[in-house]
Order: sequence, then structure tokens, then C-alpha cells
Amino acid sequence: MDFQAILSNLLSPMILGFLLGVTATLLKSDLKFPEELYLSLTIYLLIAIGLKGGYKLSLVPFSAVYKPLGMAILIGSLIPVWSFFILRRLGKFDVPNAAAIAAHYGSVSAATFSATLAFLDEHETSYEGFMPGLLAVLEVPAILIAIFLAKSLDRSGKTGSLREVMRELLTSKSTILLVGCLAIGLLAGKSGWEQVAPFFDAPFRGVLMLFLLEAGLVTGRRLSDLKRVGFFLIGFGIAMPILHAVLGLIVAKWSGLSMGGAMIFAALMASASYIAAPAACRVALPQASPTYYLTASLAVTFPFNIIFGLPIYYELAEWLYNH
Amino acid sequence: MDFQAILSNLLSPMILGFLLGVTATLLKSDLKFPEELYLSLTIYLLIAIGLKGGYKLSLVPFSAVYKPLGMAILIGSLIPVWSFFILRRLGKFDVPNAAAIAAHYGSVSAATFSATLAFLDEHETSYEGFMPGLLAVLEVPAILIAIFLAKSLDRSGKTGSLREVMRELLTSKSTILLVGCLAIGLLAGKSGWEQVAPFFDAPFRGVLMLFLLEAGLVTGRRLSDLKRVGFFLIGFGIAMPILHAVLGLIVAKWSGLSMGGAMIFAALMASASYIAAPAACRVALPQASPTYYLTASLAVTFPFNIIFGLPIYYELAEWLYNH
Amino acid sequence: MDFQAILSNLLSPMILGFLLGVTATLLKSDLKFPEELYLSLTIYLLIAIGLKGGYKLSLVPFSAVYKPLGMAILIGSLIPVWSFFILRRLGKFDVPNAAAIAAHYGSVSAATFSATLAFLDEHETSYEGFMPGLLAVLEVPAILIAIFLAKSLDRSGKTGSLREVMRELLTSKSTILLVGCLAIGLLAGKSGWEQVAPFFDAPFRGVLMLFLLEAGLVTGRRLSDLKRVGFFLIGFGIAMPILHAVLGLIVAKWSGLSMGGAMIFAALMASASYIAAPAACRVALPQASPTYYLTASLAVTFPFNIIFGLPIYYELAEWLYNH
Amino acid sequence: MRTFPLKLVTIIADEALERKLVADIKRLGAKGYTVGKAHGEGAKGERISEWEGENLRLETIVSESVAEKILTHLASEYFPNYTIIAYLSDVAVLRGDKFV
Amino acid sequence: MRTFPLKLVTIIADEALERKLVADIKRLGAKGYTVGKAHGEGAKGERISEWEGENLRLETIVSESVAEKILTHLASEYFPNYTIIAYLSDVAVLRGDKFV
Amino acid sequence: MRTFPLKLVTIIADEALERKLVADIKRLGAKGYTVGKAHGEGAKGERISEWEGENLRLETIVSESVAEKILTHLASEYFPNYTIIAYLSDVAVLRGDKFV
Ligand SMILES: Nc1ncnc2c1ncn2[C@@H]1O[C@H](COP(=O)(O)O)[C@@H](O)[C@H]1O
Ligand SMILES: Nc1ncnc2c1ncn2[C@@H]1O[C@H](COP(=O)(O)O)[C@@H](O)[C@H]1O
Ligand SMILES: Nc1ncnc2c1ncn2[C@@H]1O[C@H](COP(=O)(O)O)[C@@H](O)[C@H]1O
Ligand code: NA
Ligand code: NA
Ligand code: NA
Repeated sequence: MDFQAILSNLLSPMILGFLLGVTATLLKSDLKFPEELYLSLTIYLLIAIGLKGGYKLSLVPFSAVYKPLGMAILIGSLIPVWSFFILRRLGKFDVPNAAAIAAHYGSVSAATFSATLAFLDEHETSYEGFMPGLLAVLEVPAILIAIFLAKSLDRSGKTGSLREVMRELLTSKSTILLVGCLAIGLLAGKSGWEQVAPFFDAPFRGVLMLFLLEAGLVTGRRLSDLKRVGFFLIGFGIAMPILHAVLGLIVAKWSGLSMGGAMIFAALMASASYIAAPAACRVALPQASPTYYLTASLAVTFPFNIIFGLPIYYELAEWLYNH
Repeated sequence: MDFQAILSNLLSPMILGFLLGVTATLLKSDLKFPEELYLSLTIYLLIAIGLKGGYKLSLVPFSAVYKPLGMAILIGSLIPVWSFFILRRLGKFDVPNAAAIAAHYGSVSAATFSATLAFLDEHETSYEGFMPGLLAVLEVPAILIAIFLAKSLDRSGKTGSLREVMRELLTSKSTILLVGCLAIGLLAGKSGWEQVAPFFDAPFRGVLMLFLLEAGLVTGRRLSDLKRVGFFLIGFGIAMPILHAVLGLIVAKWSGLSMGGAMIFAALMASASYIAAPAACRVALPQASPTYYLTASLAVTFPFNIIFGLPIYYELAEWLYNH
Repeated sequence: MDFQAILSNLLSPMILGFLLGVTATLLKSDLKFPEELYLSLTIYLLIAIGLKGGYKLSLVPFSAVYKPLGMAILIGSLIPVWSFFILRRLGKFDVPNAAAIAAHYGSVSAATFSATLAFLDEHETSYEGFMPGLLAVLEVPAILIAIFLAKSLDRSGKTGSLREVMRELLTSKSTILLVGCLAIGLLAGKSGWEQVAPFFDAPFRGVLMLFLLEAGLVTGRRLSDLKRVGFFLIGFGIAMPILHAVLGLIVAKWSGLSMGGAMIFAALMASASYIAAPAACRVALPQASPTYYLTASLAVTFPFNIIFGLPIYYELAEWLYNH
Repeated sequence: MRTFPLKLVTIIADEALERKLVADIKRLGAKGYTVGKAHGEGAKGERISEWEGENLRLETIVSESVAEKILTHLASEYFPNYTIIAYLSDVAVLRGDKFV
Repeated sequence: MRTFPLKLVTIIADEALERKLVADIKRLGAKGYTVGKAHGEGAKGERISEWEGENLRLETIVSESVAEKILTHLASEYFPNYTIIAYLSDVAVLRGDKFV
Repeated sequence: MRTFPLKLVTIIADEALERKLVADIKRLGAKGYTVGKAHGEGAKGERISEWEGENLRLETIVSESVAEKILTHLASEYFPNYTIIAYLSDVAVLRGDKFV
């Protein structure tokens, strides 16, 4: 493994911003972002990803999309299943907690996705423009499957109806913004994109740095929960992303994606949700404890992915595509 | 009528953003903008319009301004009068409701104005730089006149004092920001404008898209009130803008404005207020129901203007200026 | 004194924005920025200053830094001492109020610093890139010294512990963001800076204008307190900045700073804190009245510095460096 | 700890009324007040927050007689037209003189 | 000024429950409600506000019998799983008919 | 529905005091608390919200004896210097053991 790559990733302003956020919390700083700023940054990132993805999608032939899309949905649907059984058997988690954690690892993270785009831009590696489409599509199925598993196995009746959950997920903030802005980017085309690019493209990485600083603040507050979640979950939060990334790389190459596209595909598989899944679990699986699912996804997997994961997956992708 | 023009307007990211907002609400999505983001976007748009208008005003001879300015105030003062009587006679509205609706249609909308600027930029049509001055000047008189009408006709004493209303309007957020930033733009000139343009000019249309997405979310919530307001008000909300736009175009040409300027003039006349008028009516005409005035202005006239109105007025302007 | 310079500074959009804010408050306008917008703007400015400073620091030899840094800390530690005694003896203030005011004048203002950068950019005067480092370092010591003075002299036991205060200051929002982003800028270097510059550099002066508009709104509300604070404090709020600026210029030249650097050094010395010091005094010196310390720093010294101070210090710096 | 029985008047109203309400309750004898943001639903249906502004929730601790005056004033001047509700509850405060 | 004694039910809960709670209390007879934002700490420790959302503080003025129904419903449907507390207090309102 | 009578202590204070206040009320026996934002006016005049920060409105449901301790502590440690008021009211809660 090339430590140069990890080090150079560590020195990007985005990762440093994240680490600053973590440090600030550990120092018990009063630095806090207003909730509204965080929400606004999230809205901005989702719209920016969607618009640019839609615009790029309008440039490439649509035929290239089917295979990776189908494979993404397939793997995205299987991840929660095996994650659930690993968590039940090896991790000894009860049904609601295992399902909630599985939902997070099957779903995807727009923040990790954004960091991957910034990483590839920095490495001047090109990628397919339609990847935001995968991000949009992958958010939902894993959560539904995990909640379905929990409901089939736990008949206490305390979980919300699956239909309701599905409706809420399909109309959730992130789905609406991603899918809607993909469509807008596609319909508005080049001239449309050029009108909004000075706001949604040029400042993207700066805004992402701000966002990751806030993510660091939140992650920092979760770190103290690490001891409570136990070694198993920490190991799970590192091993599963690597596994899913490797799987993702192989499938992506088979689907005909470019190296950059494969890297994004892998990062999506490796990532754990932080918007849609927690929101869904709070309502549909209230017996599951945020201490487990949020700590694993925010304090373990998210930092692992953006700090170590990205350069590792990139090395693996290079290796895979040059052999 | 050229449906191409309407279609091409429909495909601008701003209009699509608006429609996405409406769709999200109809789908009962949980997508919501923090109130503070909406307020911040409004502040940004008003400052950006003011600064650029002031700077452009500093470039042109001031003599060209008097005629359109005078005519704008004249029509702006007459619109609430005839609107009021139409609403009373034909619409059978009571005095407070008729006055409140008339206030909205006589006043103007900074959002419609912004969309018009973006529309003209997209069509590479130039316009007089001082148009934001008209926007600033037109906001207030119609509201005062409408409230004055209500007070003269309704002596129950439940309305606030006219003097108080005038003071509040003249010092309202939108007046202060527009007039103040016009003055700043004028005083700071080219070198001043260049210092702030990377923030207030380049990203303008992107921010506008974000703003219209939020406008769509609010409009969507109003749509369900459409059945309550009745056919008369819906017809009123479409017919009056067209009437006022045609009137505006003719007067604008007579006043010596360019085609682009005439288009903006017409759009201002056609637009209905959404910041100043509702704020004033809530306090000065509390008996009037927001269901009527907000639904008409937000759910009927605003979308009509930015989706269908702009291309129609543009066609009409072209026709008028080439004959 | 060259009135041209003051006039031309007055016509910058930033200063005009500030004056617009003051005017709006005097007119009793309802214009108000959401608290979250103000917090977000502060966060933006601190990060932007830090990142750019860190990046520029990565370009110059570090050896040039020691002397000005040491002198800055020295003067920054002495200002609260003599200010405290002047306020006690001549101003007849009690211990907590004298200490709180002294803390404000010894500490520094990021807003004044930002306005100074914009001023120098406008005058195309270059300066040392490490000046944000001085800003970061100067915030804390004066406050600690002032609170220490208060505690030594007032044994009523109602003040918080000095250690606690120090911890809070060192981990305060502004210290963390400034020091942290200086480090990020330094580590991320040129390629890192270029990734975030479209967000943190190009729009800087536009955002600063927005920020100063809000600062004007707050200052305006303080103006009515001017009569309560009395002539002594108003005179103090003007005389001390000039004194400290002159001292700063001389020391800066002696330390080998360029003219631009000396100007910033002087402006820092002249400035009075508005983030860190009020926050610290509210908790550690609750007997001190915000009417005194905030009115003096916000309604007297801050406007004086950015409107009259900057051009005056610039003239003085030119004179000093050309003789 | 000696406490004094007083009345807490809570008013929930359209945010646009803040200035007017504050001026009125001060005139009627309130020595202080606290305002928070809120949104809600009542007879007039849900408020469409952002574009119209939200509700405010104003609390003021006053003597029984001032509470009476405030309620009477609200009932005659505000209730007929504005989006507003108000209610009284009993509270015990330290330093009763601060509030009367 | 004639006032009517009623019950104020205050519910502090996870913000994500707003829709569900509002639907439930309306169904049980509440004629209106007011919601504000809050954060806090209880048995489950401090909430990490932004990423999980904050708490809400919902107030509804109802008759004693509706209050009873709401509490019973909360106790059976919400308390076992959700982050939620609820309490009753006595208030006096003008225009009592508006609330029952 | 069986409810338990407890005390609701409401504290309105400078936002900067949150950490200190929370630490103190916990030490004195409070099992939880809820905080919302507020602004207001009192003896010290209106707060200039944004630059100085706003007020907070802290509520904690406690037993009568803890309420007493909290008020006594506030009266001696906070009232002389800080911008703060506090009051007690009676509430009825479900699951009384959660709060004591
Ligand atoms: N009578 C009152 N009723 C409600 N809130 C009050 C009252 N007096 C003071 N307050 C609140 O307590 C804060 C501090 O009050 P003071 O220390 O008197 O300035 C004010 O900012 C108000 O939010
Ligand atoms: N029963 C109630 N309980 C609590 N708050 C209410 C109630 N009824 C109305 N409200 C509040 O008062 C505001 C105005 O009510 P209304 O004038 O009935 O539309 C609503 O937006 C709610 O915030
Ligand atoms: N004793 C209390 N007093 C006031 N609020 C409380 C109390 N206990 C809990 N809460 C609030 O109720 C929420 C949920 O509490 P819990 O379910 O105990 O974690 C907390 O986040 C607090 O906002
Ligand atoms: Na995943
Ligand atoms: Na109009
Ligand atoms: Na200083």
C-alpha cells in the first residue's frame, strides 16, 4: 500500500477541515454550526451533485448506464442482507439494531460521494457523468430491505408500516433533490448548466470543506461513544467498507465503467448513509439505538472512507485497471 | 403564440427548480428550507439587484429615467384602484379582501423581476440599467392606495393608521435594501462593483434557482387552496397580469425604453407582490384572509408570470418593437 | 490629513454597506438578519482569513515572522494594562467595567482586519501573508490579562476561575477556526488553496459587505446608548485606537514589516474585539455592563476604525515608510 | 426559599404583531417579557411559515391585576381580527418585586 | 374578564415525530397546537442535534377529557420506544369554546 | 391515567450560561432538561441578540425538594450578577419515577 497516497489525501483541505472539526470537539470548543447552516449546506451539495450529474448525463449515450445501474441496485439490495446476518450472528445484535445498522451500510452517503468527486478531480481522473444517478438510486432499496427484515422477524407491532416507510423514503429530501436536480440538469442541458455553474460548480469544493468541518464536529461528539459500541462494531465499520469496495470495483469493471467510474462505484458501496437511513430508522425502528448505527456510520466508517478508504480504493482501482 | 418560446423558458433551470418545489410539495415530501435560508436568499437577491442596478445607473445619463419612472408610479397607483373595483363588483369580495388583493397586484415582485433579468440575459437582450429603481419605487404606492381605499370605505376602526403603514412600508426590509443598495452601487461605481461582483453577480442565477425552488415549495402548499378561492380569483390572477403587461409594454415604448426595458416594465406591472404587500396586509388589514391574497398572488400569478408570462410578454414586446 | 483618502474609503461598498445598516436601524426599519446568517458569515470570514493566511505563510520564509509576532504579543499584553489604569483613574470606572473595556481594546477584531485587507487590496498594496497569524495570536492574551487584573483587585469571588477562562478562550470558535485554518492552509499548500479559493477567496469582499451591513444594523442599535456611556468613553474609543495604531506602525517598521504589513499591524492594535472579548466578559465578568464595553467597541471604535482610521493609518504608514 | 405567586400570561400570535404586542403589554404594566419562535395550527389552519412569517410565543410574568388588564385588552383589540390566543397560568417566582 | 379552566398538554419529543404526533392529537380531539424547537437531555443522553434533528416542544390546550385521552395514547404508543416526555398543567383561557 | 404532581422550573437566562446552568441543575438533582431559544426584555433592557447571543429558556421537571435547591442556588450564585429569571409551576407527569 502506498502511504504517499494516503498522506497526500490527508493534506487536502477537505480532509483537514474534517479533522479540524473532530479536534475542535475533542478540545471541547464552543465551535458549533447553526443547524440551519448545516441544512443549507446539505441542500446545496445535493442540488449541485444532481445538476452537474444531470448535465453530464445529457452529454453521454444513455446505453452505457443500464449495466452499472442494475448491478448497483443488486449489490445495494444484498449488502443489508448479509450485513444483517453478520450483525445478528457474529455481533449478537438484537433484530432492530442489526436491521438499523444494515440499513445504514446498504444505503449510501452523499458526503462520501462528494469527497470522492473532489478526490478524483484533484487526481485529474475522469469519470462517467451519470454516477450521481447511482447515488440517487442506491439510497432507498437497502433501507427498505433492512426494515422489511426487521418486520418479518419481529412481530411486536411496534414498527411503522413498510408502505409508509417506502413513501417517506421516496419523497425524502435527499431523493427529491437528487432525482429532481438530475432531471433538471438533463432537461436544461449545457446552456442551463452554464447559467447556474458559477454558483453550483466553482465553489463546490470550498462548500464541501465547510460541510466536512461540520461533519467533523458531529463525528467528534460521537467518538466518545466508541467505547460503548464495542470492538465488533468498530471492526465491522472498517472491514465491511473494504469488502464492499473491492466487490464494487470488480463489478464496476465488469459493467464497463472507466477507472474513475469504478472508483466512485466502489466508494458508494463502501459508504454508509448519514441522511436517509438515520431519518428512516428513527421513525420506523425506534427500538434501535442511534448509539450503534450513528456511531458506526459517522465515527468509524465515514472517517475511514474519506481518509484511508479513498486512496486505498484508488490504488486498488489502478491496479485492477492496469492488469 | 410561439410555443417554442414557452417550452424553452420551461427548460431553464430556474423554472424547473420552481416546478421541482411544487412537485415536492404535491408528493408530500419532507423537503423544507430552513426559514433562515429563505430570508438569507431574499436578502441576497435584493442586495444583488440593488447593487447592480445602482452601478449600471452610474453609467447611463440620468435624463432617460424621468419618463418611465413617472409612468411607472402612475400606473402602479391606478392598478390597485381598478383592481379594487373589479374585485368588489365582479368578484363580490368584501372591502378588506378586495383591498388586500388589489394591494398585491398593484405592488411588484422582486422574484418575478429577478426571473425576468435571468430570462433576458439568457435571450441576450439588453435593457436599461436603472430598472431596479422602478422595482424599488413601485413597491410602496399601490399598497398605500389600497389600504387607503379600505379605510375610507370601512369605518369600523379596526385597521391600523395609514401614516403608520406608510412609515413601515418606507422602512421595510425590501425598500431599505433595494433603495440603499441602489445608492451604494451608484456611489461605489465601477471599482466598487468589481469588488463585490464575484459574490453578487456571477452566482446570481444559481441563487435564484435555489430561491425559486423554495418558492415552489411554498406555492405547492398554496395549491390546495385553489379550490377555496374560486374560479373568479383564478381568472383574475391570470387576466390582470396580461392586461397590465400589455399596458406596460405600450407605455414603456412611449416612454422611450428599449425592448428589454419594456419587457421588464411589463413584467413589473404584471407581477404581484409577495414580500411587502403580505407583510403590510397582515398588520393593516387583518380582516382580509391570506387564503385569498396569497393564493392568488403566489399560486396563480407568480407561476403564470414566470412560466407563461415571460415568453408571452417577450413575444409581444418583439412584435411591438418591430412594427 | 488627506480628505480625499477618507472620502474614497467612504465610497467603498463595504463602508457604504455598514452605513446602510446604521441608517436602517435609525429609521427603525424591520430589516434584520437571521442570527444564523450572521453566525454563518462569521464562520466564513474566519475560515477564509485563516486559509488564505496559511497558504501565503507556506510561500514565505518563516524567519520573518518571529519579530513582528513577538512584538504583537508584547504590545497586545500591555494595551489592557494601561487601558485599565486610564479607565480606572481618568474614567472613574469600577474594576469589572474597567477590566472588561480594557479586554476589548487589547484584543483584536476580525471584522476590522477583514476591512483592512479589502482596503489594501483596493489600494493595490501588498502585505505579508502571515498577518492572519497575528490576528489569531492577539485575540487571547489581552483578555486573560484584563480578567487577571480584575480578579487580583476584586476578591468578592463572583468572577469565574482564570484557568477556566483561559481554556474557554483557547478553544473558542474564533481561535479554533483561525488557528485551525491557518494550519490547513499551510499544510494544504497551493494545490489545496486552489481547490477552495473559488469559494473562500473570490467572493470574500462581497461577503464582507454583507457582514458589515449586519454590523451596521447592530451598531445602529448601540448608538442610542452613546449618551449613556458619556463623553469620556467616546473620547477613549477614538483616542486609544489612534495611539495604538501609531505605536503599531512604529513597532512594525522596526520589526521589518512592509508598509502593507505595518498598516495591518497598526489596524490590529487599533481594533477592539467584538467576538472573543464580549463572550468572555459575559461569563467571567458578569458585573461589567455590556452597555459600556459593547457600545465603546461597536458604536465608537469599530466605525471610527473602518471609516476614518484606515485611511488615516494608511497616510501615516506612507509618511513613515517614505521618510 | 420564599417565592411569590404571580401570573404567567402566554400569548401565541402572528410574528408580525411583536412590536405592537410588546408596546401594549408594557403600557399595561408588564415589566419584562420573553419571546420564542413557534408554528402551529388553530381555527385558521396551518400557517405557511416562511413566506408569511411564523408565530411567536410571548410570555410575561405579571401581577394578577396586570394579567387581567392584558387579557381584557387582547380580547377587545386583537381577538376579533388577528391570529392569536392567550392563556394564564400560576407561577411562583423569587424576588416578586422585580415583576410588579 | 371571564376565563375558562382548561388543560395544557406539553409534549417534548424527537422532531421526526411531528407529523405523527400532530395527526394523533388532532384525532383525539385537539383543536389546535403550537410547536417550538428545543434540545435537551434525558434518560437517553444528549441528542446530537443537527445530524439527527432536534427535539420539538408541542403544546396543545384541550379539555380535561381530551388531555386524558392524549396522555393515555402517548403512554401506550410512544413511551415504550420513542424519545418523548409529556406533562399536564392548568391554564385559564379566554373564549373557552375555541379549544373544546 | 395516573399522573404524578411535580414541579416545573423554568429559567430564562443569557445563552452563554447554558453549560454552567446545565452542570449546576444536574448536580442538584435534575434528571433531564429542555432548552429553547428566546429573546426578551427585562430590567436590563433589550438584549442585542445576534452579537451578544440570545437568551435561553430552560425547563426542568423535578421534585419539589430539587426545585427548592435549584432556586436557592440560582438566587445566591446567579441572580446578583447575571441576566436571569426563574419561576416554578405545577405540572402533572406520567411515569413520575423518570424525573426524581
Ligand atoms: N416579567 C417578565 N416576564 C417574562 N420574562 C421576563 C420578565 N422579566 C425579565 N424576563 C426575561 O428575563 C431576561 C432577563 O431579565 P433582566 O435580568 O430583568 O434583564 C429578559 O431578557 C427576559 O427574557
Ligand atoms: N388549542 C390550541 N392549543 C395550542 N395552541 C393553539 C391552539 N389553538 C390555536 N393555537 C395556536 O394559536 C395560533 C392561532 O390560532 P388560530 O387563530 O385559531 O388560527 C395557531 O397557529 C397555534 O399556534
Ligand atoms: N426532567 C426533565 N425535564 C425537562 N425535560 C426533560 C426531562 N427529561 C427529559 N426531558 C426532555 O425529553 C427529551 C427526551 O428525554 P429521554 O427520553 O429521557 O431521553 C430530552 O431530550 C429532554 O428534552
Ligand atoms: Na453502502
Ligand atoms: Na404589479
Ligand atoms: Na486592539
